Amino acid sequence: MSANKPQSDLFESLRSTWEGCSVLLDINDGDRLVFARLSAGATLKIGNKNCSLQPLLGCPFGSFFRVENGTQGPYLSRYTPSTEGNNVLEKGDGQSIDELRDNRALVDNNKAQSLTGEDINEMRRLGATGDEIVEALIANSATFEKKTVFSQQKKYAPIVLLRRPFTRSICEAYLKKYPTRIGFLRMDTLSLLLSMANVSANSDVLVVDMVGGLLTGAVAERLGGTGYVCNTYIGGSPYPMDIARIFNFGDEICKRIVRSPLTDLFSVQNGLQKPVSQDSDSCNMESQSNDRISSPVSMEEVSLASENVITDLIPESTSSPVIKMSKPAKLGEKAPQEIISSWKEHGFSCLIIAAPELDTWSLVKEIFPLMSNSAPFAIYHQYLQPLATCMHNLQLGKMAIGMQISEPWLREYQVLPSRTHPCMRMNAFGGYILSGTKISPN
Amino acid sequence: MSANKPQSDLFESLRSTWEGCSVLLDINDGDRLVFARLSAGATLKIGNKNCSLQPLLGCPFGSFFRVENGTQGPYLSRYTPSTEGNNVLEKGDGQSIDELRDNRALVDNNKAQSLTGEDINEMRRLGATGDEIVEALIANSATFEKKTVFSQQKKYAPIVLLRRPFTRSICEAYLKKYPTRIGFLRMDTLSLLLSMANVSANSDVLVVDMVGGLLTGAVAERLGGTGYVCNTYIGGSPYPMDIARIFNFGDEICKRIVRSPLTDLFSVQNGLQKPVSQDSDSCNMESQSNDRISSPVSMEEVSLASENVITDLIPESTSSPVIKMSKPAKLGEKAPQEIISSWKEHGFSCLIIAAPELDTWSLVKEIFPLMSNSAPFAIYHQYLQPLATCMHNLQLGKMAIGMQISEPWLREYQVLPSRTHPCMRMNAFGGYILSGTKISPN
Amino acid sequence: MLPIDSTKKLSFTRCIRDGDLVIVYERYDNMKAIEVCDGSVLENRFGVFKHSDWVGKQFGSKVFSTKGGFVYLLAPTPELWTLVLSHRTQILYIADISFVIMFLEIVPGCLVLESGTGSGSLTTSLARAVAPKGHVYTFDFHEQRAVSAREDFEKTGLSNLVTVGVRDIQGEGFPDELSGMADSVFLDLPQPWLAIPSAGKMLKQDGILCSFSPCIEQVERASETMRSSFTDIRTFEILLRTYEVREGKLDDFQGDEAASLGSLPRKRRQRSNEGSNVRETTGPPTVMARPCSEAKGHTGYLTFARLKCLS
Amino acid sequence: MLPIDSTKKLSFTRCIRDGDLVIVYERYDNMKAIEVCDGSVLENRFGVFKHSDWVGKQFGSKVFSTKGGFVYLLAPTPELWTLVLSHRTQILYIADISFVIMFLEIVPGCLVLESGTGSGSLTTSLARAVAPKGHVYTFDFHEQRAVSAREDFEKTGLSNLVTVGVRDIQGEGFPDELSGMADSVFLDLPQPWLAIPSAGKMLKQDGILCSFSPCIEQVERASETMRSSFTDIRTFEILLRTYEVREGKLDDFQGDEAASLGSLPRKRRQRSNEGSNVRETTGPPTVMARPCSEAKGHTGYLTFARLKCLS
Repeated sequence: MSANKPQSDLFESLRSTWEGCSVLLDINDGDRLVFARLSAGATLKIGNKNCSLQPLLGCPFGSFFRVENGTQGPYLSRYTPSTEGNNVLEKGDGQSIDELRDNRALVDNNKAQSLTGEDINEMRRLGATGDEIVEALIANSATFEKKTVFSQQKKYAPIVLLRRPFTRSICEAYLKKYPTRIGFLRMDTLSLLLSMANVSANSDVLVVDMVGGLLTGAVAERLGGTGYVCNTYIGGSPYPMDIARIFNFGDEICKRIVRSPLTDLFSVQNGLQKPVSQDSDSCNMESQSNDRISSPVSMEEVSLASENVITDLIPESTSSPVIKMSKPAKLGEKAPQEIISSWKEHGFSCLIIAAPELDTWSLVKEIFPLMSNSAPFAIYHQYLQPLATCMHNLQLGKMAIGMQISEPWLREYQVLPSRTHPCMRMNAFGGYILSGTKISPN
Repeated sequence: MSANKPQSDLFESLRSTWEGCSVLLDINDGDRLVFARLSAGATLKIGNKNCSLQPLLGCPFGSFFRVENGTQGPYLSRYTPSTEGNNVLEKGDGQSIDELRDNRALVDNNKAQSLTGEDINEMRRLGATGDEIVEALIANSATFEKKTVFSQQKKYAPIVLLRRPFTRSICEAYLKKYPTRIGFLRMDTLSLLLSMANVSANSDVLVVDMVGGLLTGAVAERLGGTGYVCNTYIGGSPYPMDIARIFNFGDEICKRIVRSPLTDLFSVQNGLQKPVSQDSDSCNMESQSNDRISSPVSMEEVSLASENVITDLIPESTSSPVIKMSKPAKLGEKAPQEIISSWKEHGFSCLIIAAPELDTWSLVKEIFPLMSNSAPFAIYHQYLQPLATCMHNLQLGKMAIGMQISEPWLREYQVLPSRTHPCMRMNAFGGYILSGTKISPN
Repeated sequence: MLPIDSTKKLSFTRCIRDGDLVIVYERYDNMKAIEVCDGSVLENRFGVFKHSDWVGKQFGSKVFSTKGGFVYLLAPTPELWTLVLSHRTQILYIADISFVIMFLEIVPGCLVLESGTGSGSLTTSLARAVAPKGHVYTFDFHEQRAVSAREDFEKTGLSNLVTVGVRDIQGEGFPDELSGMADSVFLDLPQPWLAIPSAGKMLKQDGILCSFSPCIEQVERASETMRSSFTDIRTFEILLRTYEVREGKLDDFQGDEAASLGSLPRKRRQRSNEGSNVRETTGPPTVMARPCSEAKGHTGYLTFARLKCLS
Repeated sequence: MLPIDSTKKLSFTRCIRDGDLVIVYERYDNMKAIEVCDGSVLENRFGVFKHSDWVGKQFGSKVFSTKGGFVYLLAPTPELWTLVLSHRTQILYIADISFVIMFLEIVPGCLVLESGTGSGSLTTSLARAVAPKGHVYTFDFHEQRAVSAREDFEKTGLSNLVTVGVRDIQGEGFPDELSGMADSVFLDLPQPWLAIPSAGKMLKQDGILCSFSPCIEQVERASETMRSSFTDIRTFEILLRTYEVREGKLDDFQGDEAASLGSLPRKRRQRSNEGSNVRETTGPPTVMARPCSEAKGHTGYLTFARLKCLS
């Protein structure tokens, strides 16, 4: 059912925007990130003014725009930045060292370094979100990298960079702004899940995606309109997959994203000894959940800067009415019966689970028979113990081999002449992954 | 009982060796580490010959010796090395880069990089010790740092560097050679335990040391002959504290190291509602364990190099008979009753637990009342869960505040011109620490 | 290796056939890639395995030797291939590979350039990411290494997705005919700064470059070179820490009923649950995990940059 | 702060007295050092606390405000001091401090040099390590900072162990009168290489030097300078990762008796154990810990070196 027939490859050579395409707007070098869907009538609120996004249509991804004032009010105008974007303070002789530590030059000032590592720990204990901490950092540190004269100026002349949303940028933006919506899934961890499960063209990928659709979208991006990603769920309501709509998926890819309750993936005739769904009102629930799923999330704002840096940029999170006309292709339809039958016959090519609220083993022992033999799997969790228990039980049951629990550790660096060091702020936890390969039960 | 009376400070200005002092012999730049106690009759086997350690007596720590051949056979002769010890291949223009990655220069050779990160993982799964892995690395990697022409030459002219053993070097040597004897306690973790528990002069420190005496020795080093370190134990047999004998402790320090069964630290009259020891045969057991404890461990070899690098250096792990004459001061005597009474009255100043085989909470709930109020504590464990449970229970019982579970992460770097990077091999796990402060129960 | 042809896809009904590439799994630390050939045998410490016994079995099956030993036969994947391939050079492993592919935004249909090919570990994953219709052009300085790599891609069925060229990219740059064609470029070279201008020429507008280097000085110089025509220059390092899982529980010295506090000599409890008489405890769970202490401490720095859009 | 005088040692019988320095603990994130002064009060969001109520209480006691709020009174330690001290500069924290003291092999009786003093965070721990008879000579370029540091050491009772000097160590080096006296030297300077030759002069034979720098270029240059008269040059970085502990358990969706597989809409279970009807499960334990995601990503590199023994 997922044969290698010709597809319209949306990813091929579409380097410029088009009507209805999803874009990532990076405002002021990462201070604010907005996901938007372009149309002639779409607008973006910058400061207290709405700017039409129309000038962005047809422009290549990577273009810069800035707000200029015309007779009709402010508008976005494309321009070519000079090299100031990299903002390097060059000093050639290696003598000029990070001002941060030059005690001889530093005036006594309790406020200069008022937010410390311990403070951050303490904020965390108080339940502060990562974002609040970032904002506090910016607000408190005289040396925070972004807080340069240049950034101060930007708030009077906002610069908009047009980006194409990919898994990486979507994941990075959500992790910064709404980490709980994606279960704190870091981009490197997500990339490992895709590798470890061998997601490749023509695969039929079973996912349990309780991370808002990020996983589903990431898999669909890799499938590129081939194979299927089946987003399965326990109970009557599908898990939200709004984030998958932020990807720039065309029809070919969207129709390869389907959902199915776990019960429907089993049936009496497939010999897997599973009860049929006892869900008598499933039709009713379907229509409800369908409604919920198809509500368009056409503009999603991820603002990364502290209030005081971009006070004139008031978040715009409601979509303009016109955008509904360029609604994205439908995705996440219920899997058709013939596809389900094919999965029953062949088994899924691989399995990825990102369900931070579920006990792993309870889920895995149910779902495992749906995978083809020799199929690889990758399971993400925020806690180690559920994965350890699951691994142990899979070992005892001789259900899988080559198992490993791993934890990625990612570090970003500031690389500047005479001022190279790891970034002072880091995301210290990317979660755990249990990976392995299913083996034939006998 | 631990008043601030004058002490003979062994650590003061003793920069040269003396009869009976404990030394660390670093042979061939870390290839082999031997802890020895110096005496006129002590010998060290280098190659298949015994060299007298007599020439080391009275020499300053930091001296170098090499084996020379005299009419009476080989002997250790002091010499001043040139600067070859740092072994830097300098190239000034930044163009010459790690040969490791220069594919243009590398001849195809399956053996050149035959041991990989995955191989190491696999060795680990097979139960290889860290040491075996190190040896395999040296044997397999053409680029392993130690394997230079210089190191090859050293086996024909061994160089002995005279070092004074401190907590740091003892811990580092044991971690490399016998990690299980010290419960995988890493030097940075140990340093954190000492800080977090506020070990300071005149403190009465209660330790549960199931790491061979390393913790006890480290605490005694910090006390410098003041206060007491009480090594307590569950059951009839004290835990071994052989490693504490490797430290260069004089009488003043040794007598501040005492042991006591946990039951003896409680009694009916102290109001702490603890049963007296029911150990009717405790005297008998004491004498047994006393014997075990006082067996001299006067020379302990920690060889760090692979067999093929130092084949002519056959490990010498038995002590020469003469060494018994310069037996170290006795340490770890049973705590006298009057000291125990004083602890009962005042409480211990702090608590450190390194008992990787015990369930933390079971131990802590017994031992906690022995600490004075406001006393800090630090507990090391290899597993997270026992500490999490303990912290949770201490919180529920309102027994402690300021609690934190932390995990140190230590990284060593190779710093060389144009070839600076983190070391390719790392100890990725230093264990977990639960720290906090005891509060008054009411 | 890849299900480009859907008849090769994993399935309950897809059986091992003569000519298939299988990964013979002995243990985690011992795997081998073998092409099934009807008359052949595999001989290892577990005995002699006849290939003909394997035909008709599903991937993922346990197969037995003449003397009763067993191995598992797995379908090859780029991850398994990385564990069994012949090391002609230092190779990239899964953490770096996964991160590179995601950060380079490589998706089906992309055209990707790589230098050097090395042992082809990254190349295999690049091919999977661009399949079914994209392409990877990979270059190595060594003729011999390129030949071996081509043989490998033939064996793994990736030859339609990968073209291996022999070329000194540091000295000559990428071939002119690929100018402006590449979605992404990956460099693993000792002096990446020499190849960066050419990489810039190859990239489509907004395309991404990655340079992998073990030393920080290489990163500094490469970053410096990138600044003139690239933006969003970011450097990362990624490591994986693995965990050991064991069954057992810690000594709860109070478990001994009515025993006075620790009056009995300590004995290590049995670490197994097999006894019929296992008590409930409030202690830690019987399955415990902790990080492995030995790990790769460094592989290299990954520096990414996006070509500035100046048109 | 230190029990140099044994009457100040923690004890069940040692009570808070007028003039004592106490750490007032509100929460983990909110502590304050206060000198107990009979007529004074502490006013915070929890109410008004009379110091006179504190006198006679043990350290570690909970004390109440006039309106019933409470705080804890803790005995000061260098670790608590690091959390409450006035930040005149970027300070060192417990992981770096602990490692420095162990690696420098500082034990009671040592003579240690430090530059710069900064906020005195490391100095306090150095003083504890050399007590009761060693000494710390610490230098800062700023007169004002030195004055504040002296006041702090007076307040924490460390003045007998610490001497604060005003001096540009990079420009002038350490004072000649300390030549050959130091067991260890610690440098936290922007251009440590300028001070390294002087540090070498100050050290006893076989003494150890540590230089703390945030940037790798500083480390490279410092290491280069050290090579002429130091040996065992090693560079480290140390970070601490903390863990969050929560009570609760994960959804075991099969727990609902006789329910068919997931046919009921999901509801998050209550995360508390307080109910009378808690069932045994085979799932994860009720207390769970995971790493906190936000952490300090870098403080600085610690480079250690031992003076060559040439005599």
